[in-house]
Amino acid sequence: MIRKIKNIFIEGAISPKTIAESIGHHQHKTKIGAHNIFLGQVRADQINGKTISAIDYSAQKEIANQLCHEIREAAFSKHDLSCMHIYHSLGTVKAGEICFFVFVSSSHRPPVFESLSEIVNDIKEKLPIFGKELFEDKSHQWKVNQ
Amino acid sequence: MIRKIKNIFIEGAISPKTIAESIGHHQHKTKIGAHNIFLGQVRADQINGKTISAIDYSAQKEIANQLCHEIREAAFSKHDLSCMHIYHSLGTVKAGEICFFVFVSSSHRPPVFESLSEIVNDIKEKLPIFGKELFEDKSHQWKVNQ
Amino acid sequence: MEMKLRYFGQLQEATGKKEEVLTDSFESLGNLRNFLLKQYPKLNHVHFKMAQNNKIDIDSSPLSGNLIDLLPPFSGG
Amino acid sequence: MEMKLRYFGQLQEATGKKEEVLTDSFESLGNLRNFLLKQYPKLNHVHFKMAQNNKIDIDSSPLSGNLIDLLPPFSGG
Repeated sequence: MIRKIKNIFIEGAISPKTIAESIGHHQHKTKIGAHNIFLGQVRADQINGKTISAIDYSAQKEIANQLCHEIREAAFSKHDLSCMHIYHSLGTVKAGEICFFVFVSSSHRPPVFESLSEIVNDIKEKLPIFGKELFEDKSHQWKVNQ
Repeated sequence: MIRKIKNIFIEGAISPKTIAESIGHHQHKTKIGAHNIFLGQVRADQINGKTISAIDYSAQKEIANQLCHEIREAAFSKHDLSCMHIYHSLGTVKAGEICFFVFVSSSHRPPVFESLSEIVNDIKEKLPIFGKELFEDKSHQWKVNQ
Repeated sequence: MEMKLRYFGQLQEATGKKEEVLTDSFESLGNLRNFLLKQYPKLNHVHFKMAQNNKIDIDSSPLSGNLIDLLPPFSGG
Repeated sequence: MEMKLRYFGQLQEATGKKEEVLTDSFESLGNLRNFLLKQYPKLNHVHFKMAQNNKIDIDSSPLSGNLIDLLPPFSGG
């Protein structure tokens, strides 16, 4: 099966409503028995007495979508997955809001548990996405992934 | 910290709206950076030409809630988790609907990935919950976990 | 001593009962199990655990509870 | 040959530019990197990858693209 390259980017935060709709769309897929969802949420970290109020995300979208496509295809080859949905925010996402959503489904548990952390870690490591951490006093620093 | 024994049981299916509300309640917990959610969905398995249309769940609730409490406390001791929410359906859940919801959150990724599958597997193995698989022709069989 | 027995899941079909009250006394949970297996031969076809007073317990334990639950294989999730 | 350079994330601050068009020619991506490090000394403080024509590429590759992206450390998620 050849799958199209999808656009993973959503402007602004990913709302709980969007996530609920995505879950609801699987009700007619009655071969699915297990879903596993990862959500990244913006933390209000304190750094030298200043608090992060939001992250402003940008990306090289063409490359990010292409690499995400490759990560997706590799996961489908390796694991017995029914479907996979990946979204990442662009622009401003406030502390407490969700910026990253990875959703895998399968008939049974093992494939969703085995695949999800791999996919999440690969995306964070390989996709050219850049987070600018905004402090409450309007200063900023550039996010560093550990 | 001594936590109260919670009631994990919900009558009927767990709706995407309930899941969205649960996610939304974490927006003010701005030390959280990572959520991981497992959802169990009822499959319309075909057995000898008959299709499962629903599962009717029952449980020894006192024991199940007590054992779930122990699983929860063990996970909090072992992993650096901010919060944990566990729900399981009782009564009839139709194929395609969600019957099991486990939600863990932490500042960072590793604790949520490490803990979620353990918690899910423990619950399925240890809690006295019983699934009666209902076929479309009104006959039934008793669910067996693998 | 009176004790209430509750049958869960498929054990309700094997016994034809949801619950019953027994007045016999048994030394251990295992003795009660053997009594029930004779009473309800269909129970021989299903593995089941026993609990007393809301705690799953082993067959060698003295029977001291007045609430006994028979629990067939677990299949939550 | 004309090529468009785009600067992402903190590299926009290091160069003071979002993008620019160069007409110089360079044999390899590495040669272009060295040119830019001299042009914008602040780039020395940030590790960055380069991409040509929407593919991340290594410094030893011949420079053949007309769209060059400079990508600072990734921090998605």
